[in-house]
Amino acid sequence: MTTSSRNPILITASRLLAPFIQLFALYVIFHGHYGPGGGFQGGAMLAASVLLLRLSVGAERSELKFRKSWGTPVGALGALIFAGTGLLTLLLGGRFLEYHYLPLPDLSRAELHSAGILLIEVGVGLAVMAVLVGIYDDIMEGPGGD
Amino acid sequence: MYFGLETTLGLFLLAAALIALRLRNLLAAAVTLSVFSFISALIYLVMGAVDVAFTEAVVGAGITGVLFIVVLFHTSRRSVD
Amino acid sequence: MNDLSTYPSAVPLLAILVSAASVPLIGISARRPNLREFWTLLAAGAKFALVLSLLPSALANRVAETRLFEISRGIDLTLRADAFGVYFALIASGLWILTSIYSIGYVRGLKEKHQTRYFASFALCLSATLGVAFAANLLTFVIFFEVLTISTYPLVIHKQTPEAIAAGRKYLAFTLTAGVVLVAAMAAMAQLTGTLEFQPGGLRALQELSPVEVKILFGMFLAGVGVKAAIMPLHAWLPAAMAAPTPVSALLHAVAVVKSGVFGVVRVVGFLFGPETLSRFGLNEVMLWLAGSTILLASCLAFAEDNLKRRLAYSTVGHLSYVVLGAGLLSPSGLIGGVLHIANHATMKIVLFFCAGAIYVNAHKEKISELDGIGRAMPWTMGAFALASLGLAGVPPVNGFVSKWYLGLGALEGGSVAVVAILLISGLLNAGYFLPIVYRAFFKQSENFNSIGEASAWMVVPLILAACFSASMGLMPDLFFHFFTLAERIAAQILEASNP
Amino acid sequence: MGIEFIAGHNLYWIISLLLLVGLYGMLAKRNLVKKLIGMNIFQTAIILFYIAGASKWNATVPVIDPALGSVDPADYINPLPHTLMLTAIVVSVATTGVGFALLISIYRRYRTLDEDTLLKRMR
Amino acid sequence: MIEANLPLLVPLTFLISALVIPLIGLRVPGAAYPLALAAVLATIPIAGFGLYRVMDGGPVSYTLGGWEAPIGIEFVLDPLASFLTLLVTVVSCLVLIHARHVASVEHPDKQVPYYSLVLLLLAGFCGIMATGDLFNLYVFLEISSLAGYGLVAIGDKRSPVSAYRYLILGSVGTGFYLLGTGFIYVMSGSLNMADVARILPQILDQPAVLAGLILMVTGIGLKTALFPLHFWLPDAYSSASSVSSALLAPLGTKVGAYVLIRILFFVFDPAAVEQRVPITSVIAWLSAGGVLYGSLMALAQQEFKRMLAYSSVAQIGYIGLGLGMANPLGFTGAVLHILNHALMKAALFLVAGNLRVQLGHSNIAAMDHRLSRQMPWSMAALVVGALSMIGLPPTAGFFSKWYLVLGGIQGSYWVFVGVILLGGLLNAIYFFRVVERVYLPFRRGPSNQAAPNGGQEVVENREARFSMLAPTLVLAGALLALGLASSFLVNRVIHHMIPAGL
Amino acid sequence: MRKTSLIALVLFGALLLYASSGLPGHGDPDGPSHREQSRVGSPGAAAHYIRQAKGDAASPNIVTVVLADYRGFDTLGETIVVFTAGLVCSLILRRNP
Repeated sequence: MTTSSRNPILITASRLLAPFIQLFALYVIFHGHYGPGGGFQGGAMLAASVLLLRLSVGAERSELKFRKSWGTPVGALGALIFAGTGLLTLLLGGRFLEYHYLPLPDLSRAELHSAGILLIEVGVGLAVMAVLVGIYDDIMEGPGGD
Repeated sequence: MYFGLETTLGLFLLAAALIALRLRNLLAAAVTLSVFSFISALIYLVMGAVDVAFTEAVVGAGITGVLFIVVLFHTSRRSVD
Repeated sequence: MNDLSTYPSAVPLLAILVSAASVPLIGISARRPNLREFWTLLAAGAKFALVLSLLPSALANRVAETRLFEISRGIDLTLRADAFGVYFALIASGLWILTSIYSIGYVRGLKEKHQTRYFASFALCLSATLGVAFAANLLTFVIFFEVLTISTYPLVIHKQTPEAIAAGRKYLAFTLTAGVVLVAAMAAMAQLTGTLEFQPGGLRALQELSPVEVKILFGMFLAGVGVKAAIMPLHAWLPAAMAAPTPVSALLHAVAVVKSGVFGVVRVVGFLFGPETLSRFGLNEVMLWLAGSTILLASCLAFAEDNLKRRLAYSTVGHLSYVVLGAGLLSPSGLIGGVLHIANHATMKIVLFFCAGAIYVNAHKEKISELDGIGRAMPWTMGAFALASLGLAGVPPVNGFVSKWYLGLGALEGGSVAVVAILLISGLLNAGYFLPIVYRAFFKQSENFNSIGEASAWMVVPLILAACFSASMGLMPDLFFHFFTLAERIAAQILEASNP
Repeated sequence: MGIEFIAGHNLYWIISLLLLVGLYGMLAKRNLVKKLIGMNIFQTAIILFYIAGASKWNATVPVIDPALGSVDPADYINPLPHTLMLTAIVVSVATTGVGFALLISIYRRYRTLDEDTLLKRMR
Repeated sequence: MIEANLPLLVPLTFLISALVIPLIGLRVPGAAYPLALAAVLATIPIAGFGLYRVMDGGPVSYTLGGWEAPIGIEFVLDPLASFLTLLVTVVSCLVLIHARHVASVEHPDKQVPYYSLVLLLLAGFCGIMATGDLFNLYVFLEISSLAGYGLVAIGDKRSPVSAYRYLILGSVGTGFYLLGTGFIYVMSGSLNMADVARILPQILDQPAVLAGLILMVTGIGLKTALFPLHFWLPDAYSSASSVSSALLAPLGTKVGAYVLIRILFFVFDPAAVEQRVPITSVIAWLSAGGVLYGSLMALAQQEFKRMLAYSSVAQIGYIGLGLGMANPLGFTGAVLHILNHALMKAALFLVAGNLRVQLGHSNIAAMDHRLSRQMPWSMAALVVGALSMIGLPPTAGFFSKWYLVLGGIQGSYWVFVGVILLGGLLNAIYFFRVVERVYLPFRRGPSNQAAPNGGQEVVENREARFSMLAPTLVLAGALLALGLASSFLVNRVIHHMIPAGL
Repeated sequence: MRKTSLIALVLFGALLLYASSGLPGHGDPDGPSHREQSRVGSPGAAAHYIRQAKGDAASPNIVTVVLADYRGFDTLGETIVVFTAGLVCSLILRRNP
């Protein structure tokens, strides 16, 4: 069976809705500093928007937004941004994830930490989005026997 | 921190859990699980855990629910118990 | 006489390693039998020479010691060539030379398969036996004891017949269980006394334990080493293991396995528990009873066997218990007799097994009832057989007489007339089950063996050598290797240390 | 057992019941999807326990409110369990995802998700 | 640089290389294996250096993000952790060398995610070893568990079912652990192990604390497959692919045992706990049951890997016995047995892998004596592994049992001593069965028509290739060498691990 | 299986009931995990977070700061868990990953 319906209203609606969800998701990621939200929630919402497109438009056409084979590599990239931030501070003489060793000029210690948090939230968001979409794609691989 | 509210929601939660486990129609069970997640998110909210509530709402009611339904479409929808 | 001095020396270790080192060489030259047998003989010769070089210092009460490294808290892997160890090692390595030569004739005569495995296991087996001989503490002893168990297994199942495989299972079942009991006993010993070192005259710390503890401990030890020594309820593997090729039986019964067992019994009695502890708790009585009943029962069972090798096996069960008996007497002469009997029985029994093997190779007969008249076809072989039979029965010119004589003396010293009676009766029984074979061989007429002659020189020469050796040992017990002096030393070490 | 004790602990009892329900679902249900549902209930109950342990009377959400002036720990709910539970939720989603993948894989091979039928077909 | 971050480096190396593999694998799928092997090879010297440093200068602590211990997460490398980290890296290195050919035969087109998962599994293991924080341990536990489910799911036809059962029970286990941690946190207010260990003596009488301990031990017991909680193990290990089972069987349960040690002996004080809840005694008695049950079940198996899996249940029982005795000698025996069993099981599972690749099966009933000439070296390794499992000197297996027996006698646990020895004999029976079948011809049964060309059959050489044989033989050799070196290990290494409370 | 799981459930329930009697009341502000100092004088993490979070990372949302800074390594682990799950799914389900 295929979950993509070919209802034009649905397609249009989801196409219209998706950018807004994505915008909101980005807001959630970056707003994590001030209110509820953060990388994980934002990433999950981003994934939800992609899933919305996949569900309504069908995987073939919505692949333009996020390719099927990207799941794990982009997930790895997201996690690598996180781990790389830690590694950077480690290489610059600090402990792992000791953000005030980040090489950003003209920032106070607290601001450096804030920047570090932002950096890793982006990484988390990317990873979560990619992986959740990847899991969905894997499940949708179809019921062929093996 | 509302004592009565928490307990009431907790009882709802318990009921949702039992229903989700009892329903033979797995699709209905999956939807009930989403409801369960949503109620639990409400309880987190009542207890002041806004971040957790937000996450649970996005994940439990959103992603997990969608995945559950997709999986059920790919497999069988009925359960013997 | 009793003040032992130790000096560091690598010779005990080398003596063990030389045959282990020959294993890979034997394995490599699997396709070239002559080279392979050359390695075996070379290792055997080298081993014997090494052990022999330890003899003078052992006689001078100087003990060569190889202290390797710690293997458990406070316990080193230590090899110590004391008088008893050198004594046993001499027997083992000396007879290995004879067995090797004989084996070559035997396996080639029968065109056996898996000859490489056979010689390799043999070499490994001898390494383990020397390890048992030189072990300076219980843990080292147990390690080599278990290696011996495993390395003997391929020899027992060598023929790979269902019978041999069943025998192998039985062998492993008995010896592995015994090993487990021994390990438990050893662990208990370590916890209770804090040491596992062998000491002439036994460990003092044992005397402070409660009687129950000592008795249980001794029972476990006796069971642990008693399986290999084939003390009566634990002997069943030995006749079954007769499925092995004859040189293996010769090795098992005369040298390596069973002798390691009785060697272990004497070690435990003399160097772990000590005469004083044993007599205080009345444990030597138990040993006497067990040994005495084993001697009589085994002799009776030997009567009933028609298979030559199985009859020899039951005879072995009986004769091993002579050694146990000697150890249990706890008197100087008894100990000398028991210890001497290790060597004497080894030489005599190996002759008998060599004979049985020669008969099998040439005439393909295993049953005693089929041996009528074989003495004329194989006079040398059967002559040696007769000599060794007489020895085992305790007839004077052969060395069996000497050890029995001392055992009898020991029994009289201890005032136990029952033991003397047992010795006499068993001597008669021995004569009773061996001499009919000799009689059949020489005096009964049969047409069976007209076409065959003497076995190949590879087999006859070692056989005659061993027979001559045991005869000369009977005339002059101290002749070649000072066995008698060594036995005296051992008895003195054990007894004097406990009665200072 | 005073009323205060009941008031302070009734949520724990509900959580205990939820844990039991979840565990029952995981162990006793014969349908593999039901087991997964049970697992979700079980994990939610654990999360609920942590969150309940974090709560404080008369305290506000753990977002610093400048209007409150000084920062007194008594004014804010314990943030640590919340953080831990964010992680736990994510872990639970991940586990569920793996469970889904296995479900699909099992269904592809055996065409059933019922444990009894499955055991029969595996022979 | 390396020294300052020592506790973190091994898990971090695994993590980062696990993340890099899918990225590079997108372009060059063939790079997955070399990268994974390189990562494992790189960690061995680090882990070795870590052990050296810890032995030299005592435990090394590392604060992540520079936040001091109860505030932030702490990594602690103590003798036990560094020793087991080294063990994990060495064993996994050998298994990975072995895996090169095996994995390309058993799941050829899945190299990239497979090796990435292997590294994640190892990262989880090493993280568990190094962390000093109860919740962080849970996170690493989940990483290794999830990777473990994935690795088990790749195998024969029934592997997803075993993996699913493993997942459900594993989730129960980690859930219990998380709940127990919750109880401890609510009662003590801290998640740092050292901190909790300091607070606990004052609150040990609280029911919630004891319940937390019981929950944690039960949960970890499930992951460790401690006896009555073992039921997922035989299916999971026997249906997983050769590489997966060779990785999981020696290491997975050992890591569980490590966590048990960490919690029972380092966070809690066993003597104080024992006065309130007889938890160590219960573990010991259950383990004793596990030794007998596992051995008897192994006796009944017809499939080599399944037999090994049940034998694992029994061997974990030995470790549990040593821990349950709660005395230094028993503890020494348990730690030594963790080491020995990891090596023995790795060697035996590698042999099983060789059999699977070369013969296509590992069914005991279908083996015959030709195997000993077709695969002489593999079979020799099998014999050495079997001797060690039985516990015959001078192999390594003897010495761990020796210490266990000593511990049992020291504490007058006569039943346990009996069980340890009896277990050894049962081991002898079921391994001997295989060895006998492989080396000796059996004339009875339907397989009578062997030797078609008149008795002198031609045996072709089917020995595994060098990359598979070498690790197998190295492990077998290690079993012999470690037996002789065991005293060195006990005096120099394990002696320092014995917790102060014993 | 039925009987054993019933026994397991009963035992588990009894354990939870036993444990709940000793837990601090729900919402009790004096619970050990809320204190500024533990019984042995080590700093209480939660109180420290509430006091220091804003100053340490210029962010009012304490949970975010704890998540990404104080206990950032946990979050790395969490991301890895998610990544692992994705990897497992593609390993199991993808035909040619």
